[in-house]
Amino acid sequence: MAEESTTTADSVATDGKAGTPRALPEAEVCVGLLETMGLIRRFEEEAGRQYQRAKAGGFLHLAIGEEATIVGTVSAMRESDYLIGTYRTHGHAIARGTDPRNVMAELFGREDGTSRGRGGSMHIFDAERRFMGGYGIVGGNLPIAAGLALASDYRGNEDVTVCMFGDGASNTGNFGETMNLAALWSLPVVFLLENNLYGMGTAVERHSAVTDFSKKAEGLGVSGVRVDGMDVLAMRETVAEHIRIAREERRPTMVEAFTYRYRGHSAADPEVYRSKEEVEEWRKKDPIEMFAGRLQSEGVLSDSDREQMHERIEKRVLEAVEFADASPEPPLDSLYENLYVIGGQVRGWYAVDERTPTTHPGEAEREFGKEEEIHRLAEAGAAYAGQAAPTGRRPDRTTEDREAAKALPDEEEHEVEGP
Amino acid sequence: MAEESTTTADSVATDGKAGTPRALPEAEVCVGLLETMGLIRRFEEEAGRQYQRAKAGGFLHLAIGEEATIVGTVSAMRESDYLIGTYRTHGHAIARGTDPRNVMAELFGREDGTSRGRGGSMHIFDAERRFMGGYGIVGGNLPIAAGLALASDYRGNEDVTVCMFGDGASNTGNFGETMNLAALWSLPVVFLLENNLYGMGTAVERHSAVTDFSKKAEGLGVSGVRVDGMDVLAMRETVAEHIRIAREERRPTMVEAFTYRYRGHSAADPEVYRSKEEVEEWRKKDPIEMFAGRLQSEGVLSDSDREQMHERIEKRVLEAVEFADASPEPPLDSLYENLYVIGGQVRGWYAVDERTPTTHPGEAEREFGKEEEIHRLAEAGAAYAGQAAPTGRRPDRTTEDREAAKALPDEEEHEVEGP
Amino acid sequence: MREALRDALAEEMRNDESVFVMGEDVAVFQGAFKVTEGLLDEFGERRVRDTPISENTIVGAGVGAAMAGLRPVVELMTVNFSLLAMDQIVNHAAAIPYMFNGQARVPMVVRMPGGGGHQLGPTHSHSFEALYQQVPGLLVACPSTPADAKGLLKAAIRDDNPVIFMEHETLYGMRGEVPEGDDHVVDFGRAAIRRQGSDVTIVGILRMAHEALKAAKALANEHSVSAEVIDPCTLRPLDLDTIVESVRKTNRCVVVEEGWPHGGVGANIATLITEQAFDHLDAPVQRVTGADVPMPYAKRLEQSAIPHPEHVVSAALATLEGTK
Amino acid sequence: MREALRDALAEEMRNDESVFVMGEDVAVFQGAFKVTEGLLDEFGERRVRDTPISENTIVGAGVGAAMAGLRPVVELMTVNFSLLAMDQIVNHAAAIPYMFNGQARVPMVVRMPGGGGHQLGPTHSHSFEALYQQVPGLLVACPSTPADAKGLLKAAIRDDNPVIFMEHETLYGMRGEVPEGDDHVVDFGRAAIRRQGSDVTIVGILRMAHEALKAAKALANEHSVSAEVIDPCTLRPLDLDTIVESVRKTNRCVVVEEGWPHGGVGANIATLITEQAFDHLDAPVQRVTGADVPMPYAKRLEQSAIPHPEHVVSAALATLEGTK
Ligand SMILES: Cc1ncc(C[n+]2csc(CCOP(=O)(O)OP(=O)(O)O)c2C)c(N)n1
Ligand SMILES: Cc1ncc(C[n+]2csc(CCOP(=O)(O)OP(=O)(O)O)c2C)c(N)n1
Ligand SMILES: [Mg+2]
Ligand SMILES: [Mg+2]
Repeated sequence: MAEESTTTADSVATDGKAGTPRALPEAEVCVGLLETMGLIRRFEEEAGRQYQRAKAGGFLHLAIGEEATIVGTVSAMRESDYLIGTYRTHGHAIARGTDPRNVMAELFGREDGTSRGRGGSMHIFDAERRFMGGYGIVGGNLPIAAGLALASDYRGNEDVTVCMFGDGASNTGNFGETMNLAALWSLPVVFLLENNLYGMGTAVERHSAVTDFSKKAEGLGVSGVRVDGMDVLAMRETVAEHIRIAREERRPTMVEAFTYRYRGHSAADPEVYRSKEEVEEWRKKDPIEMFAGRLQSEGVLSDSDREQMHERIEKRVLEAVEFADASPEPPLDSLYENLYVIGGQVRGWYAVDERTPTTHPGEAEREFGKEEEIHRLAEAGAAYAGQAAPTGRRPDRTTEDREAAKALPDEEEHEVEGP
Repeated sequence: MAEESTTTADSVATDGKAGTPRALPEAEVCVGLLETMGLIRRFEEEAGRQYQRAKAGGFLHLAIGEEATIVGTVSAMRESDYLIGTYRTHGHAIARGTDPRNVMAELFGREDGTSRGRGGSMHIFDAERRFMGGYGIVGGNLPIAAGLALASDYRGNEDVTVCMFGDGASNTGNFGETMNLAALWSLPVVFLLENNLYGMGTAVERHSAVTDFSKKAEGLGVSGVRVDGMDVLAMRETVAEHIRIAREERRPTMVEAFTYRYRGHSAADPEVYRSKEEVEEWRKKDPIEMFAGRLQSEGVLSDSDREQMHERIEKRVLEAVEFADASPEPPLDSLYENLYVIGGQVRGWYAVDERTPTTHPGEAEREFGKEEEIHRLAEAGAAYAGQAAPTGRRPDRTTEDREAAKALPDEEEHEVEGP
Repeated sequence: MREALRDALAEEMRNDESVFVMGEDVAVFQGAFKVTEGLLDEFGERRVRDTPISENTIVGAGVGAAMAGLRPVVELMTVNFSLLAMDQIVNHAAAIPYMFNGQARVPMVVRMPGGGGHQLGPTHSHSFEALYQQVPGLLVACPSTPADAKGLLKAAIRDDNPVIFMEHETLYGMRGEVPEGDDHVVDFGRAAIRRQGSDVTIVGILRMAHEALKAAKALANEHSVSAEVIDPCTLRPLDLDTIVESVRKTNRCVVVEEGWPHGGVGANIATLITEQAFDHLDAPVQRVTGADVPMPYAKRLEQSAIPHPEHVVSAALATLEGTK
Repeated sequence: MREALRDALAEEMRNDESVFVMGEDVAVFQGAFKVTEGLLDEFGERRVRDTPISENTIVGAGVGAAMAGLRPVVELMTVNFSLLAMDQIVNHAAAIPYMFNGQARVPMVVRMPGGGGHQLGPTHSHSFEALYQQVPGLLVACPSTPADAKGLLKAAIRDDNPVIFMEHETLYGMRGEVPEGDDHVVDFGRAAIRRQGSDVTIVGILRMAHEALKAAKALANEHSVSAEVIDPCTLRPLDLDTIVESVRKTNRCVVVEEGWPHGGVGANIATLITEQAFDHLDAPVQRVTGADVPMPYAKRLEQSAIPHPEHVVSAALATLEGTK
């Protein structure tokens, strides 16, 4: 069923306006778009660096190369609209206006992080800016997006939900279920498929029988278009139109952004599934360079303007790192905070393991459950976070490995006794 | 997104051959098709009657009205092909050649039932005839069908899998996932969608944004056609062609059979969601009457032939009831049989509740775990099956209610003591 | 009990415009078990919504709507199908308030009819209280009387946490006193002592709360054993205090559940009791559970796989061995 | 351990043409955790299959292929995503052999890497042994050493029952002796005594088996307490005999698991022990479990939510209180 190979930069289909370059919006809009893309790019490069320094842990999924898709989309949204994404959403939050300092602090797992260190890179959230999260489960955000849109529909207000997800997510059960529900109920949502040609290490032709994703959505009742995700103006214009359809015509649509990630799927992906040449080819149509070039050639942006922009960006990103570094780690006794809304129903944690700050009343009688002991043990556990450099580290391996290595007890302790 | 209303008998789209009546196959094939449809019809009418007599329990989903879809499809299959269906598959098993006596015995929950009384009406199975089951979870059989087809593909043999499911199942996550996988891997499977216009009490337009189901599958990579499911020859011919495609061209396809169930979703569905007129209209194109009429008008079947056929069918169905009635109930100590394949890995049940025939060795020391006690308790429990007629029965309610009522303790015992 | 649940839904929908109901066949069909009967007529299609057969997405849509401030009451036709929604329930509904540090709340209720006794066979007879009791972030209710069903459902709808609301299919037809009106709200985390006793404590949930009571009567009449019967009403939070207090008095306990034995509700409560009141126990806490098999269809087999008063009596006597 | 698992897969694939591997990124990408590295090269696309992100359908396709006589080894990238496949695992794989009275078998293995310690946060750090231990019809393996991992995986692939095969992500890099060759098959249902002791029995699974050993050493060195350490190796079947026998000797027990406390592996084993050896227990069986929260991301918070030797020592001493 797969159509023509879609893994080359020039084979990109568009929304029809290819070639004919769009007229530029007002200067400061253009500059704003460029600066936001640049900020996200630089932020993520730095995040990668900090990750290598083990300042950030877990997985790190960078969207470097996809900035036009992110910024073009978000620039077409109102503040009151909802945005929801995946585990690759540092840029999405920043584009929505979240302070890079708080995003970096989340990567560092600190008090001032967007989720106070609970969520990490995969689970960024900013209620104030209606960035409804970062989700680690592929496809998990689709039904939630339908629910957000349902709320707007239920209240009869103008808020539109934009749901961003990947090509690989189109194979999850949630995709079919959610497209059908959104179409059946005419929900005001725009499904923005970030087609970066791979689901982890699997190329679109190898994971989806139909690789023209707007066709895939159409069969389920949601019409769509494909647009050049490397062209920030094309993204902005196309998404604006589809948001209008959601807001005014009250029906869901899909926009397939044809884009590319330069980096590996996560921080230490050896990238055996694609060639250096392919990556190079895509870098030639870099969304930031291309747009900056045009702004400069059309006189919207002078060399010194760009210079200053670089400096502003550099400053903000370095400030973000400093800020994150200075932010305290979450206190251990905050472990159970926000697990439940405490009230008439839930008057305590009712947890029974001995690390519970507020143990079940009944526990009181257990010598063992005494407060000091609880805190001593919490500290003892947390101390393992300070472990020395991992043994058996394999730089050519995936993140998972490196983390695994870190978490390993040392050699000797591994000689398991027994029969 | 929904196309023209599809809930009227005459609005049925077809595979294009509408009007032009197909040439009849050889006489005994025709007679065979008619007799099998008649047998299934009569069998299910009787099953309904036995259910009202509480000879059969649980839910009872009858396919009366859908016989042409079932028989036409199965008649196009080889013995070595796999068939898999839903919880509405008495007819599917019978069409595959399963003895109606064993199907009836399963409904009665007896030793001679197709699943020895373990599965019941929703879980008929016949390994010998490659009827791979009866599944109670809507959409649950779709991935399994892909797996059966994968096995044929893996072995490189000619076996084709035919997977039958409903219009409502097309909204499950499994539908999208399975269509994509089957298309991606070019699996030899025919997806046979039994579109009877309702998922339980919800009309297709109210549950599926796209009601032309072959379009729905096409977007996922599986091409399909719609065919008149009330026309046994159209079904037979169309399915034969699609099985050929699977067998020879090695790719999956979908056939949407446009059909109708005369009875409620399950035994006691009040059918508030559709009109008597609608049902009547569909009965006019009854698959059995229409086909019988044609066979008689074309001289393939004489009145006396049909008379004899009726008698043969009547005899087999009544024999089935007698047989089921005479079949013993499964012994209580067979409770754990076939839960596991016992061997080097599993040497016992390792169950810990006191009704376990082979309790864990450690249990031996528990006075409480003694064999006699176990059997006494098993008998005590089973005795509740003999309860008198239910109180608070509501004939206008659903099966679930009636069963609920049966299982209810009597009035007085419901005065719950306490604050 | 059916009517009590329906009244709870109707009352809360009248009180609060943000409360709505969605699920498979809850509207036009009036609900597979008729719990939502009449709601469509009173509240219309906007607030009583039939959904496609898409369990994970129905629950997920509930999560999203709840995050946006609505109060969805999702009906999964039976608990068996909730396995298709486990990802949205566990990885999303339960985790979201915590992983986003309270920036989002999920005031959603997911109703799940379940249990055996109808000869529905291996795919339609599960009891999954034990699965959901494990999950931090969820509240879990398992009412056994019409009054509790109404009061707990109203509390669940008003609560800001995601709630798994278990209903036993064989109790829908049950009759019983139900306090009228709005203020009948039953708090979570408070067990009900159904019967006072001094020799042994019997803890039972859902349908098993009734079997426990019958057993208590039999114990009194036939064995002159005085059993105290406790219905936890909710498993998360669990009112362990009331249970432990009772056991400290009776020194013996039996926990009855319909679900599977390994890692079940009984195992959890037995362990908690033993941890908290070890020195007060004269015998190990006994469990009476469903048989360790998928529920068979045949009527006698099915009944033999479900706990009945005889089993509870037998277990209670086991805790008293030697003493009487 | 990674290599041990890979060898088990490769050996069984060489032995038996009907064994094949499928899962997300198991082929070209060589596996998210590199367990399947090199298999594509040796066995080709037919037997090492990359799948779309469709957990329920991947497992369901495994069920179907197994029913048709193949021996699929399905990899779910992590246990967290197995919630999306719960329906095929519980309502289908586990139920089919029983509900069709043995006419169909499901000789399938589903591998699931899991556990915390990598700062993967609330959606990627679960331990779900406790969910699967509940389900009749399944076998559940949870190896803690490379040797057991290889032997149990080979046994799982050869077994005719559906097997849930748990792997702990932090143990993949672990080194250890692994017997060569085909006949190294480790039977299910046989616990391993990792260390002999007389004062207290410590039961631990997966990574916690190692924490238990460290605790035993600390108990010996710092508290002169002699702890016996047992690794059940499989939870279904569970070798309760070996555990109970040990407790009858030591009269005290601690169960360590990484999962959530309510209804967990610890609750189950503690209850079974208490039922079987109540009169031998000098103290309630203590449990050490993961904290009752979705796993937080921040490193110190995460580590404080995971059991460590100190917790086990503390729990072991609690069982000895008064006696020493
Ligand atoms: C349900 C689920 N299955 C598998 C994974 C592991 N995983 C994380 S990202 C990913 C690939 C997703 O690809 P795509 O949807 O194209 O998004 P992209 O990473 O390319 O932005 C996979 C398989 C997951 N997180 N969730
Ligand atoms: C996953 C799941 N959800 C809900 C149900 C309850 N249920 C049983 S049949 C049915 C309707 C199915 O409709 P359709 O697929 O059209 O098949 P039909 O009954 O019309 O043959 C529903 C909702 C179920 N068995 N499984
Ligand atoms: Mg992608
Ligand atoms: Mg239907």
